[in-house]
Amino acid sequence: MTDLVFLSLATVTIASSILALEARDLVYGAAALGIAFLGMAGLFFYLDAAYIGAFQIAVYIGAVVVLILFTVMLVGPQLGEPPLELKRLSLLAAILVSLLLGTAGAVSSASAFPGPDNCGSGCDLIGLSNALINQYGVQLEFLSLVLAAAVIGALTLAKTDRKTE
Amino acid sequence: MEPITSFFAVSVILLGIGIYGLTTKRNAIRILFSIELIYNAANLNIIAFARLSSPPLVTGQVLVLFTIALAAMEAAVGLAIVMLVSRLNVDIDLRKLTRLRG
Amino acid sequence: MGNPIIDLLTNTYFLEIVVFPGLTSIAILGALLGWLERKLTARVQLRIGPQYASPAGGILQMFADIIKLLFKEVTIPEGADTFFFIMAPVTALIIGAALLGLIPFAPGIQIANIQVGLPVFLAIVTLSPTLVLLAGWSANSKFPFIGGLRALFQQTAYEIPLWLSTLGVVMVAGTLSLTGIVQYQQNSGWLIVPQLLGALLFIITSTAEMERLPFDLPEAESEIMMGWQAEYPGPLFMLVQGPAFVKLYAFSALFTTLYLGGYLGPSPIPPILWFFAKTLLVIVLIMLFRSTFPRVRLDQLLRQGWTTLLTLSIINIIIAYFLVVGFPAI
Amino acid sequence: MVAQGIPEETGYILFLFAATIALVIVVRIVISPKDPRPTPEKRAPFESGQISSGAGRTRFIIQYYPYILMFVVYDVIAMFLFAWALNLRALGAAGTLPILVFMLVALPPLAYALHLANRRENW
Repeated sequence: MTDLVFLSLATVTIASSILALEARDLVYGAAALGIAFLGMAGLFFYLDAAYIGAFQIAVYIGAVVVLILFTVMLVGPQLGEPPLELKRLSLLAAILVSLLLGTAGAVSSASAFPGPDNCGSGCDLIGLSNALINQYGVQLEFLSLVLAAAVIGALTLAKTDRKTE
Repeated sequence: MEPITSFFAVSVILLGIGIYGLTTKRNAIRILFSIELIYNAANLNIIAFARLSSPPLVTGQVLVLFTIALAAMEAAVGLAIVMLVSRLNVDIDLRKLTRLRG
Repeated sequence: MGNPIIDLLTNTYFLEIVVFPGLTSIAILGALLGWLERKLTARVQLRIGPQYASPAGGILQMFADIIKLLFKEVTIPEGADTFFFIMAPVTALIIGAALLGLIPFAPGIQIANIQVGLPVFLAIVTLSPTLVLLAGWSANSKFPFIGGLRALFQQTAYEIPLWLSTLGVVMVAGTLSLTGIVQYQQNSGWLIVPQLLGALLFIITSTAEMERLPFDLPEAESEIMMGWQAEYPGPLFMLVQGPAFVKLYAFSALFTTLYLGGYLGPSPIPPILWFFAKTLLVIVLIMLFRSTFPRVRLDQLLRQGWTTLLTLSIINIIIAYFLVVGFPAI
Repeated sequence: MVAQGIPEETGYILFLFAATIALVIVVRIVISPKDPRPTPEKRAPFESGQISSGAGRTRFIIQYYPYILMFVVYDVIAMFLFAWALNLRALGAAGTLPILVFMLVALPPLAYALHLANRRENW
């Protein structure tokens, strides 16, 4: 029925994403976020999307988490987290609602969505490559424009001004 | 193999955690965490749906590639803004941050 | 079925993970590589090197060192973050072992034969700067923190040239699977011939990834006192040093797989010996860098990574492109 | 051995993970001497023999921060190139056009970044 590998991956992902938001120290939060991303990459491997899993590890953990850690360590002492009155209540509400939604969806539609069958040629990387280049070439160009804009924007924002320091 | 609904359950729970973070946190970096979690929930959902059809669709994987790329961009620009704000201001509490108002 | 313990001990997966490419061989290889490095460096510098720990040129020196380090006292610095301080080296060792699991040592001897072996290898490599940064941050001391930051900058500057240098191999071989790349070379000859520039770039950038001289800025002894490893006490220092040798071995094995034909070789000698011979050759080459080149400066290193190496790796991609599209017979 | 997805031996890998950590902890408890009373001098951070002063996490190399920002973006680009490279033979010259434009658009920001780096000595 429920696979042990899936269960452990899901548990790790959910637990560490809660920890990422709730850990008092932001460095712990960033590390927990990294573990959540790793668990998500494991789920992608489980779903036969191995290339996406590698992409997820390289981009999210290799780059984004490192950047977050660096920024947290840089601005670290100035971080405040004042308590919010409705915090506990909304935590409970959000988790309960999502759990209810998830289980209700799982129960009601278990017959509508059967488990996937073995993937034959559909999981081939050649198909992914063909689709990316031939069908989505135009979208790729737009993505590269966004990437270029992001580099220029981030560099301009992070440019140190000698006069203010 | 796991029934595909289990992946939807994980995805929904992650979405709930992300929305919880967005609504209750005041720290800019934590809000960025929440946004990344919501992106991840969406990615898992897309991959699971793409895997569901037989033969599996590659379109879902291509879409997730684009999503991850955009999320990484968003994190880079967002953290550059956090750096800038922490240099201008003492605090990165978003509710006290009024210096960027035009 | 019989005895479950005997079943477990003769299971192929158990043997692969615990005995051969796995745990035991990693520990022994780490120690032997440490000895080789000390002996080789000493010979280049006209010294003798370790000689007392056994009749055969002090080959047991590192085992003696390991026992010595295990008996030392564990002191954790004031104000250190104990969790990350201990978990970072342990996780780094596991990551090194995971890298070895992807390498095809011989036909059939490979823990994880996956279709995307090369990107997964490169993705796992990107995890290590995070751990080094956390290890340096956790010690609450100045030298480790500077070392951790240096490791972060250095690895971010060298990762992209590393990936682009392997991209040439992927273009020519047309697969991302490491086994597939070796099988391609069976028909076409070693890929170091059409991809000489890529191989050179791979050696340079992987030396920087491994934080070895001339790119050992994160642990420069003469500048920042072993950098991020400065505060580690005896047993933990051993754990910190281990992943360095495992990574050296894994990167040399990857170089052998990508460019030197992996386990391929004339038949009387078994494939696994061919693999070890080629890997040892690469390891010796990288170790000779250590006693040959002076250390570079951080800003020079970052500038070179983002300009020269990036340009060269793009030129390498163009070469590979014309090899594939211009002359499809090759 | 499966060609794709999670290998069957994941259980063994998890076992290896747990066993390594357990081994480290056991060896540390059994072999290393007990620290009866760590003196403050023993636990002081290392500072080349000087008495350490100030907070430990202060010295920060900030001037290379833009390199990390650039890494986040070019990381993504390099990963996209792998999806193109493995199928180059089938895609041929016609299929290369989108990726060529992709790379050409991505390169000018790099030139801008290096221009910034050149204009001041250390960013």
